[in-house]
Amino acid sequence: MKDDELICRCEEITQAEIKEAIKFGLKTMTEVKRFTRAGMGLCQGMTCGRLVMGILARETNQPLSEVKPCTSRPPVRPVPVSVLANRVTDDDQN
Amino acid sequence: MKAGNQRAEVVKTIHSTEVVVIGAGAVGCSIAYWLAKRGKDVALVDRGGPGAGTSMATSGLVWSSYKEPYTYMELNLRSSLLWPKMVEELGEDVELRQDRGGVKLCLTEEDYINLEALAERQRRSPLFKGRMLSPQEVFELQPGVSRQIVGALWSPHDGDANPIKWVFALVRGCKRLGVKIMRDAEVTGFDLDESNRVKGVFTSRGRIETEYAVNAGGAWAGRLAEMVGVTLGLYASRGQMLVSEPAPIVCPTPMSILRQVPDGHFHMGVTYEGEGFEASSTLEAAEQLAKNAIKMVPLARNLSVIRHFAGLRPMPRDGLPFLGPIPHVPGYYVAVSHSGNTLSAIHGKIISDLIVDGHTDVPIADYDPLRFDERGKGEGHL
Amino acid sequence: MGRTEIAVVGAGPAGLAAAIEAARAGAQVTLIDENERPGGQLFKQIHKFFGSEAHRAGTRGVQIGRDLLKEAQDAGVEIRLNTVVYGLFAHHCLGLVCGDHTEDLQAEIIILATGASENALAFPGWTLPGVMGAGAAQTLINIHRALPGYRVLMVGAGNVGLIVAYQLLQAGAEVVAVVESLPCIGGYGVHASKVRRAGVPILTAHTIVRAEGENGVERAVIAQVDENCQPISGTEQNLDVDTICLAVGLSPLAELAWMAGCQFTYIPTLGGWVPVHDQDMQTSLTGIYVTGDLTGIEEASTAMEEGRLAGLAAAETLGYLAPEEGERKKAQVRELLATLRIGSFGEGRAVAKGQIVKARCEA
Amino acid sequence: MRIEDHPILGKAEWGRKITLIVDGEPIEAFEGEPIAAALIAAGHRVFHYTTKRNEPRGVFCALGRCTDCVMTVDGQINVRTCVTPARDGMVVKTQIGLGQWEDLQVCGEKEE
Repeated sequence: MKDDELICRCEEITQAEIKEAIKFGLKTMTEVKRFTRAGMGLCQGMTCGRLVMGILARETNQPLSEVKPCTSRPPVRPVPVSVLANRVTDDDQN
Repeated sequence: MKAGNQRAEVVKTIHSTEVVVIGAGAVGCSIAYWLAKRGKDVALVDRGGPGAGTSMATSGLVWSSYKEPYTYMELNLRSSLLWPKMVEELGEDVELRQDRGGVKLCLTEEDYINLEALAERQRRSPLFKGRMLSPQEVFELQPGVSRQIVGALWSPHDGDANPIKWVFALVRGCKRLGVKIMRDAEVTGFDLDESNRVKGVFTSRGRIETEYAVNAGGAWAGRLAEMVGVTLGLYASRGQMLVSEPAPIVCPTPMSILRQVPDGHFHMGVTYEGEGFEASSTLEAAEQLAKNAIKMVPLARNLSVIRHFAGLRPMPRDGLPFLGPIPHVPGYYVAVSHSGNTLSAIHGKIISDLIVDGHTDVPIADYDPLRFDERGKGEGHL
Repeated sequence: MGRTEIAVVGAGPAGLAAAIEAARAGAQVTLIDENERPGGQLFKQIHKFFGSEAHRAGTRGVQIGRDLLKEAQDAGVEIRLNTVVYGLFAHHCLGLVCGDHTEDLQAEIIILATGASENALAFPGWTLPGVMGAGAAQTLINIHRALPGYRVLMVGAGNVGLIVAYQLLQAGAEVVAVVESLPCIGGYGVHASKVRRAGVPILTAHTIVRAEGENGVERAVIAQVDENCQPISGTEQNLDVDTICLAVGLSPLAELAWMAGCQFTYIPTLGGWVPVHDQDMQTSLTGIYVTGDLTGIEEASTAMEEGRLAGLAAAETLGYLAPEEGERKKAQVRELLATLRIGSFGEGRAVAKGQIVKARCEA
Repeated sequence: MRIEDHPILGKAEWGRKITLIVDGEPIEAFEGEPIAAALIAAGHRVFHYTTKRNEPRGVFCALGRCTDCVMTVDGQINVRTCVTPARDGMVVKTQIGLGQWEDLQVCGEKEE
């Protein structure tokens, strides 16, 4: 695969950009995500996560078993602000 | 008392330098950068990677107007003025926005009255140029805000930046100046000589020989201070934030609490919570932040939240920085504040002044790191 | 805050089976799924399952889904569809998105059955419209009855690739070829021969080199690969296709388990990072269970048995099954699971599954 | 193309026939099916153009995860069409980059 190939479809981040982050000294998925924005888009790394893990493992000569995914945070799907603002609890219903 | 001394013989010295800066967040990176620029040999150590802590979870404001007392506002303002110079020096785009000033919205009459009174207090400083805006003036600056607002406090000196890009730009700057960056090195103790002077720092990777140690540990700085017997009067407070999907820009002006960043995402902040190192997200915060965002920018209701994160902010008990030397531990300096992003620039200058020149022209008397320490006051401590 | 005794996240085969067992034992069970209908991937699966009678051999996935749904309803499971679990928070609290609002749901026991997601493969042109997951194509044809393209290249000859290739043929598309970068076919021989009999070439030791087109796929370039999986120059072929389906494996969909703070272990045979669990499917965290593809990519039949195991164990923990009865029932399910994990495909998984439990013991 | 007859699934049972307005043109859809399914059946492939590179994207995961199928629907940007049910008269637009706000929404006056 060529370096100018897109890896993160959402943020349109290439393999070259991910490699640059690794050269910079970053070693974890979370760090690479922050540096490159790969996995910070609408899908939150659902599509590219595994591809980035592969590149990170290869470039740092680590086995894949040493590369953990990014810190998992809510929401696991996009949730509209209006929906989050409308939190129905028992108190409201009573 | 110094557990470190006993370990001195067994722990291998892995590096020797003039200054060890602990904590590779915005504050630590800036200090390392300034020291290196002024000719010091510096090692920047972090228990994780660069910016792994609070610097990545900050709202990214470069702000001064509402910080009190006015002398503290002045410190922030001076730092804001240093930012563009540092950015130019670093030669990188960190999305610094200072050309439109910054606004803090008043959603109620009460907000307006309070902010107006605050602005009046800040005018004791000749540097303060903030003023209250009418709703119409706000809409011109910030078309996306609610038509229900009562006004805003605006200051030409307020702005924002991308805190992640800022840290990485500083790290690159440090690297160019030869700073040794040591990641995954957690500080476990300090090596002090007979006169209590710093001669080394113990880390999980080994001992680093040094003349100076700078505690820029942010929310975790209290622990690093306890290692030399000093209590800072600092606690960690969780702050949570929501990030929306990107949308076309309707809020081009930096704004406190909720801001639209240049690539279109809304950063919807931010909670101020109690004491503790718990940094997970909560359901309550999601609701509160979303409600607040809609009040400020009603169209945000239609956007989706793609990330909800929490960070730990260092909270000094009186809100003011801990900045300066610990006289009874020669060579040990502290640089911790609540406003780490804004103040990172001037913290770098101040600490480098103190270490290189022995004094600084910035007034720091109010920020004595020992002001809460019962044991550490004065010479009697030893 | 809403409360339930057992919350099951994901109404695929594993989640449904867990919910049924726990509810039958008498527990209060809430089963949550983001989709409009339950069944998970079963609804796409219009092929007949094989295996033994006990595992509903000869029944199509879609029918198994309907049967399980009925059983769950009969057992008194509260089924909440169109409901996204957007986060797992402290104190076993789930954040639910239900249409225009959110709700909190606190459960004594949470059983995660969130399944798997399709892996991606990056190659020049992989972002063009017309390149899609094999699962996406399967959803479009079997559930929505919309054909994504007329001439399809399938990338990957594992079970998913072979089955979806055949289903694309059934839906009226032409499958130009199935390429597989490995030297041999990964899926079952039965599926491969059906595809071959339909006249579709299965090209092993071949990969996709790039997709080309203006506003969508117009052609694919494939090539033979060497032993390091690198394309051999000079072996490129152009294929006239409008759709390229990727069937390059599945990964456990484990975000909620990570968010909860479960310990994980990396096991390639099972799809990568999987939460460690004990013999009862309980993770390193008390009261959080995992089951189905989330615990390692297998099949619907094993997912169902694992689901039953988790459901039984959860009910037992809450006191709905006496220890002896619980043990006996769980032993039966474990035996069934063992019979599913035999043969050349199953044994590797049995070993890998053992590693997960071992990792849990060591944790 | 629609799959009317299927050797296993038999004849399709569609919902009520409705119309979507896609980039100004009416297309036929069935009530409740995902918008993306109707578009795919109508031969529509490009759902949005990306922000940085202005490249076309279409349906990729069809499960509401990858967000490649986002479009502007009834003025709402970034709607995941593969998991959003079609309703009669929906105005669907191929989204260019971040899309555009509708004027009225900007002030928040449309709502309250």
